[in-house]
Order: sequence, then C-alpha cells, then structure tokens
Amino acid sequence: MFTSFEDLWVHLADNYIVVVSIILFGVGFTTLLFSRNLLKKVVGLNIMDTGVYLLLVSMGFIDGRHAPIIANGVTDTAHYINPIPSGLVLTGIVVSVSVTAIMLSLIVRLYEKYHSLNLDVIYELRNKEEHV
Amino acid sequence: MLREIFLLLLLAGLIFCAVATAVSRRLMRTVIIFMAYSLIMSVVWLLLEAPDLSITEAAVGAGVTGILFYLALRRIHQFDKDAADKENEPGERE
Amino acid sequence: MRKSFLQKLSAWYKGSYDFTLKTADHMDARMAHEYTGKEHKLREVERKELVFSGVLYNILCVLFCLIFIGVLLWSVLFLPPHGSPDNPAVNEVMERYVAAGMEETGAVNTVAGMILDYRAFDTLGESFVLFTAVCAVTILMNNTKESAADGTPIPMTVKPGIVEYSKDNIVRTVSRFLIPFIFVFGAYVLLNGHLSPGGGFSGGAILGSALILYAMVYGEDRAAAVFSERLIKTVVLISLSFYAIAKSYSFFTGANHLKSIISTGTPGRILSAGLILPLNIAVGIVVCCTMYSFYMYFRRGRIQ
Amino acid sequence: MLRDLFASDFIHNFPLFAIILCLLCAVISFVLQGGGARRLTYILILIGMALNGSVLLHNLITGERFTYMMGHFPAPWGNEIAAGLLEPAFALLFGVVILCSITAGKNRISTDVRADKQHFYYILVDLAQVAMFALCYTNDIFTGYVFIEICTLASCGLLMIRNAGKPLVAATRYMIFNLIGSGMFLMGITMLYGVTGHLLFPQLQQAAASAWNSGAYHGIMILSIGLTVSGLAIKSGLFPFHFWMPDTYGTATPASSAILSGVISKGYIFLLIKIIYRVYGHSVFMETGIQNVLFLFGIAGMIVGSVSAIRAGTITKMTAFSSAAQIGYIFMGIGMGTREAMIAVFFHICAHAITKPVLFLSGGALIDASGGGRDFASLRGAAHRNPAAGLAFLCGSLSMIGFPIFTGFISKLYFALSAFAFPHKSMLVLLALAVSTILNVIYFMYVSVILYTGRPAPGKRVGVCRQKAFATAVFLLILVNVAIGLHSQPLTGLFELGLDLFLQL
Repeated sequence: MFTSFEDLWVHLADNYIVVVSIILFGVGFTTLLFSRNLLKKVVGLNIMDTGVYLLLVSMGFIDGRHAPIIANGVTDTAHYINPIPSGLVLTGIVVSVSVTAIMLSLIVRLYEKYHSLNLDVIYELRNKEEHV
Repeated sequence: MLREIFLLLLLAGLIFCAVATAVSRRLMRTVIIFMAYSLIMSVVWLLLEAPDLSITEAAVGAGVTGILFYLALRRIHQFDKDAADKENEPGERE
Repeated sequence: MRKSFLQKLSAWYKGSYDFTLKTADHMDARMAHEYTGKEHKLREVERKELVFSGVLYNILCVLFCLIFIGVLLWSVLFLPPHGSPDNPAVNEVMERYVAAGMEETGAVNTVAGMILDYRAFDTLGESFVLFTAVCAVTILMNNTKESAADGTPIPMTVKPGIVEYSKDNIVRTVSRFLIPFIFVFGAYVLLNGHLSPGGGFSGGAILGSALILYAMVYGEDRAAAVFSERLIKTVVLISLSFYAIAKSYSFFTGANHLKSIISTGTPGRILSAGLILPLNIAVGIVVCCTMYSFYMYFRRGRIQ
Repeated sequence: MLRDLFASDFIHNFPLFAIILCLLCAVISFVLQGGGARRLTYILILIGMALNGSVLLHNLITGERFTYMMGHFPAPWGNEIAAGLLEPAFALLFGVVILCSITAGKNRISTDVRADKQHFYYILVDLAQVAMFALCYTNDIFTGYVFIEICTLASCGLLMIRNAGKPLVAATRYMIFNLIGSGMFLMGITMLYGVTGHLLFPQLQQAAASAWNSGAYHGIMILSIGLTVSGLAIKSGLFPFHFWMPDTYGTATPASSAILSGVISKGYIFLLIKIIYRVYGHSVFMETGIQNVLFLFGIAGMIVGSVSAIRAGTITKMTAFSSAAQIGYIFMGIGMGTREAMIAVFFHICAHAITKPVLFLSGGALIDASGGGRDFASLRGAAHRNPAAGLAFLCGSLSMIGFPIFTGFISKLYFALSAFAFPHKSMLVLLALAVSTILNVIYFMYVSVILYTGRPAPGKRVGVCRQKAFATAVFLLILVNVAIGLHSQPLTGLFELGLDLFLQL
C-alpha cells in the first residue's frame, strides 16, 4: 500500500491522464445534476461521456507503441497498442451524438411550449396547466 | 518528452474548458467553449495513438454536435423574436 | 362537529367522502363533487413538498456527488498503471487482433477489422442506435403536416429575420470552392476505412457536414429539391437492410462453420478486407443521411 | 417425430433470426404507413414468439444451454449469444406482453399519436423488442451496453410520441436519469475491462475471479460492481431513484406505459441478474456485501413506493408508484441472493410483467370512459360506465395484492418461503412483505371500491363490443395470469432448471 504521502503523489503524477478523465467525469456529472438550465445539462452529459471514454482509451494505451495500423507487414504485437478500447469508444462517440440530438430536440420543443429552459419553471407551468 | 508536455497542456485546456462551460452564464458562450472542448479532445485522441477516434471526434463531436447546439440556440432565440414581434405590433401579424 | 370514524367509513363506502384529498374535517358537509376548493388545497400541499424536496434534493445531491467523485479519485491508486505493457488488458485477445488480424479480416487498420468483423454485432447495434435517434428527432421536430386547430398549416418556423447565409457572398464563394473538396475528402476517409484511420462513422459525418454546408450556402430549398425526404428514407432503408442482411450472412456462416464466399483479398489493396468496404459504405451513407436530416429538422422542421 | 424436430441443432440459429428479423422490420416500417407498420409489427411479434418458443423447447429437450458464435471467431475474440432456459422463457414472456399491450392500446394509440407519425410508434416497438431479445441473449457486456442505449432511446421515443406537452417534460426527466444510469454503467464496464481485459462473460468471470482472489484489485472490483449495479438500478427505478416514474408512466399513452413498466424495466433487471451471476459470480458478489445494500433499498422501495401510491392523487400516478414498489420486491429478492429467493424473483418478474400492463391499459380505458378525468372524484362509478375495463382493473389489482388464484399470490408465497431459508434476516423480510401487502390492499381496494360505488356520472355506457381488441388482449393477459396462478408447478420447475443451467456457465 502507499506508505508515505510522497508515494501517493508520484503514483498520481504517473497516471495523470486517469486523474484528468475522472475530473472530467466529475465536472460533467455535477453540471448534469446541478445546472438548472437544460442546455447546460446536455453539455454536462457530453463532458461526462468524454471523461469515461478518455479513461477507457487510456487503459488501452501502452507507452512507446504506435496506433494499430499494420505498417509494412510488421505484425509483432510489441509494436502496437491495444485496439479494443478505441473500437469501443468509436461506438460510444456515436451513441453520445444520437443522445445529444434527441435531448436537443426535446429542449427545442419544450421551449416552444413553455418558453423556458429552467426545469423548475417548466414543472410549475406544467402543474398550473395540469390543474386549470 | 515533448509529447508529455504537449499532452499535459491539452489536458489542462480540457479541464479549463469543462469548468468554463459549467460556470459561464451566456448559452452561446457555453456552446462555443464546448466546440473548442471537443476540438482539443480530438487532438488528445491523436496523442493517445487512437487516430480513428480523432477523425470521428473531429467530424462528429466538434462538427455535427456543435452545429446541433448552435441550431437549437438559434431556434430558441427565434421563438423569443416571435414573442417580441407579437407584443409590439399584434395588429400587423394576421 | 367532527365526524366519527364510523360516519366517515360509511360515507366513504357510499362513495361520497374522499380521504386522500387531505381536506380539513369540516369539509364533509358538502358532497365531494364540488371540487374547486379541494383543487387549490391539493396544489398547496404539493408546492410545499416541492420546495422541501428541492432543498433536500440539493443537499443530498451535493453529498452524493462529493462522495462519488472522491471514491473514483481514490480508485485511481488501485487502477492498473497507465501505459505499462503488462497490464491485465494486454492479453491473448489483443494479441490475436493485432497479430492475426490482418490475414483473418484482411484489414490493415486493426480497429476497423475489429469493429466490422470480430465484434460486428456491436456495430450493427450501433447503427441502429443512430436509426432510433433519427426516428425520435423526426417524431419531435417534423411539423410538415402539423396544422393549427382551425386547419391552417403552421408557417415554416424559419422567419426571414434569420441571417441568410446564401445572401452573404463571401461565405458563398468560399464554400462554392470548398464543398467539392470536402466531398472528396469524405469519400476518401470512407473508402479507406480498412487501410487508414477513418471508416464508416467518420467518413459519413464528413459527407454529412458537406451536405449541411451545401444546404446552408445554397439555401435549404435548393438542397431540399436535390435531397427529398423520400430519397433519404429509401437510401436509409436500403443501406441499413443491406448492412443487417450482409452481417447476418456472415454470422450464420460463422456460427455453422460454413465456408463463406467472401474472401479477404490481399491486404493493402482497396478492394480487400472482404465485407468491410461495403459495410463501411453502408454505415457511411446512414450516418450522412442522419446528420443531414438532423440539420434540416433543426433548421426548418422538415426535409422538403 | 416432434421430439427430434425440436432437438435438431438448426434451432441454435433462431435467436439470431429473431434479432435480425426485428431489425429488418423496424427498418422496413420506416417507409410504410401507420396501418402497414402495425400489421408488420404483429406478424413480427408472433414470429418472434414462435422462434423463442422453439428455442425454449429445444433446450428443454436437450437439457443444456448452447452458445452461438456471432461471426467466424470463437468466444474471447468474436461476439457471442447464449441461450439456456431462462433467456428464451423471458424473451417469450416479453413478446406476449408487448403483443397484448399494443393490441389493447390500439385505439388510444391512433387518437394520441398524430396521423403522420403512427408508423414511428411501431418502429419504436420493434426496436424495444430487439433490445429486449438482445439483453436476454447477449453473452458480451459491451453488446449489453449498446442495446441498453437502443432500449433507452426507444423507450424515450415511446414516451414523447404522445401529442401533448406533459409527455415532453416527462421524457426529458426520464432521459436525464437514464443517461446518468448508463454513464455509471459504462464507467463500471471500463473499470472491469481495465482490471480483467475481457468482455465476453465466460472469460470475464474467470478473469474477474482471479483478479478478486489476487487481492491487488479488490477496491476496483467492488467499485465496478457498485457502479454497474447502481447504473442498472437507476434505470429500472429502484427506491431512491424512482421519482421519475409517476411522471413517465402517468403521462404516456397506456400502451407505452404498459410496455415501459412491464417489459423494459424487466429487461434491465434481467441483464443485472446475468451480470451478477455470470460475470462477477455469485460468491464474489456475496463477498462484496453490495447485496445487503440492494436488500435494504428493495425493502425501502416496497414501503415508500406503496406509501406514495396511497398519497397519489390520480389513478395513473398510483399505478406508477405501485410499479416502484414491485421493483422494490424484485431487488429485495436479488439482495437475498439465496436460490429460493432467485426463483421468487423470476416469478415476480413474470407476475409483474403480466399484471402491470392490465392495470395501465384498463386505467386508460376507465379514464376515457369518465371524460378524461384522472383523479378519483371523477372516476367514481367508472366501472359501471366501462364494465370490461372495470373488471380488468379489479383482476389486476387482486393479482398485485396477492389474491390466491392470481400469480401475485404465488410470487409472494415464494418470497415468504425463501425468507425462512434466509438465516438471520427472515423476520425483516416477512415484516416488509406483510407491511407492503397491507399498503397494497389499502390503495388498490380503495380504488376498486371507488370504481364500483357511487352514482355513475351521466357518461354513456361503453359496451364490450365497441372495444373488442382491448377486451381480447386484456383478458388474454388475465387468463395467463390465472393459469399460472392456479398451476404454477411447471413454471417453478422451469425456473429451477433454468437457474441450474444459468449457474453452470
């Protein structure tokens, strides 16, 4: 385990990209939960997703190796990084685009009807409309 | 070594953009910062030896998502413009 | 006078007393049908609850977020070190993809080979995620036949007030020059999916953005004249069903150990890598039509 | 002759045929009109049920599970589907429930959804069905994630297709919570992949077991199990995250809320059970102690769900909160983790998937019969106005309470029996069962009494003949309900056999 505080910092410094991806996930997650504006929520959602994808790709990366495009017939695995995470994240990016498109069209239709982007104001208007 | 420094700079830029979108009040500014965010992200994919992802992120992330955000904002301002037109000259609009 | 429990029970059985409405006891005299008074009381209670749950919601959320992100940051200490060659993820699965990937799938770009041949079922699901997104956006934004209550069609949402890019001749001349090159680049990225980085999704997105630029600069009506809704629907239908049928053929032959007639060809040539090229073209067309219809629906609510 | 017809190995292809057929029908009805799309969906569901039924019979006869390579490459490299006894059984159940929901809700769909968007409704139903088949059959965790996304988008589409303002608000809230859930699920998969390096269930379990025993990755394994389980719990509406349910199920068309509550949340739960038993392994899951969290949240969900159902002002909110309570039952069963509890969980998934659509659909019909008023005052005497819907609602609520001849009784019986086998927490389980059943009785019987008492408002009487589709579909579901309720031995035997095959890898 990490005996001294200093070891801890060395380990964090080595894996700085994992720390950054979790910070991005945290920023996206808090924006998604706390922003009252629907558009900010969608931006927070995208940032959260890219944070997870950064973590996934950083797990596939291996120092000193190159992208998995077989250059002039060299198929020795010691030259290339792990192709699986980049395949999964490719699928993930397209999922994020389709989710963003749906959320944005929902927001436009909500604004067309309730003229507000603030979720609480929309609830009030909906409750008022429900009981009238 | 150069690659490490460049990657660190880009990651710092990423975190800055992420926090900036959370903090900024005006929506148009948030959208533009988000476009910059996904542009930096596509360069970060390149540094992490995932070229497929950087093209996809550049074309799909910065390209199409940015356009969709911008158009959504445009449609929302458009509704405000209609509401404004309705108030000041109700008679003219049939 | 307070009603005794028995009276309330019998009133309830006779169907005239409604205890869920949290009315004060003295409301019992009037029949339950005079409803307006209770209506207001019900909303009052609901608003108090909303405010209370609002404050509680925020405190709980802040607490939950801090703990959650703290645990994730703590987990960084135990995650396998970044970039070291003896991580658990570097195992026989990765070795076969890289070592045998080229001759088994014929794709020089191992990621494309993995996506469209080894783990093709995910990418089939992936293009149907895009298809669901198109359906959902069409449901929401399509107001071609939407008509106001009295039957008059709702005018197009785009008012003349919006900046018309086609009038601005700087943008017009530059993009008139630029659009063909974007198309060529998009086609290149699409067709070389198995040789160089790129493939169905990115190539399709570049072609889609070229279409969007064309629609922006030459005006939506001219673009709509070229890409009618019927054309886009049939193109999406043909490419998605080709994708599903081609992939199910290779699943079927694979599972039953039949020899599939698709040969992987000599790697490095454009017509190599068996099914990957036609599948890339199909996915590219689906992505291109999706991006274009997203733009047109957001821009003016319909494709025509 | 029939025996060896079903014993032939060609049936191994049927899960693939079912999935590809659904995908093709979804794309074809993209260009069809409303009526054509509806007929295509009917044919598709019937064929899907036939395919799943024959896979079920095949596995019953051969008595072991088969895995089906999706492509030319074996397990750790290529994708794979696996079918034992439970997977085709639940795929068949989901098919039956979707078929009955859209037939019963047919006329409400044609009124609620705009004319030029009718075919989109049936496309989304096809996509929800293909997501269910894939979630049942998949043997790969990332394919599970992709089809969870299809399921989320399709259910959001089913929600917002109704041509009114309220479903839009409900769809936004539903999407936000679901996307948080799938974000956490994806984070869980990423950590699991980082530690094990595999994505296919068989290899994943060995790698996860060795990672757990090696001790170095204990923290990461607990974290990834926690993230995966909480992601799926958020999506299926467990206790602290159930408050999106009244909006969602309350405002959608009855057919959509029937499909969402009856089928889609069960698909997530079935994938969760597969992940717990076939990815992490039962012993590893028990050692992490997460099952106690699920157990407590399940019990809390049962109680809080029923209490808020009592306080709910309208019939749709009440039925939605009672869904949250039933999800609490299921998670309590998963939290108990013993063999009998899992059989009770499978039974309860079956009971809830059959009963809840009946409640939503008959509730919708009663609301139509009493002039669109959803609150109890205007629903007074609605059963006299629409006797078929009133009777269906009564049977549905009796089954939810656990009335002896219905399936609800059998699942509660099994929960109680499994409580005794549960060493030290059996009193807590029995108490929770008793309290929750009493609360169920209070609000369901209250509504049934309201429906049948009081002067029926002057609204004209809706005979059975005017709603033949509704009556046949709803009473088919009730018939299945009573059939299982009276004769539950074969189904229990099927679940026991299925569970053995399930655990045997």
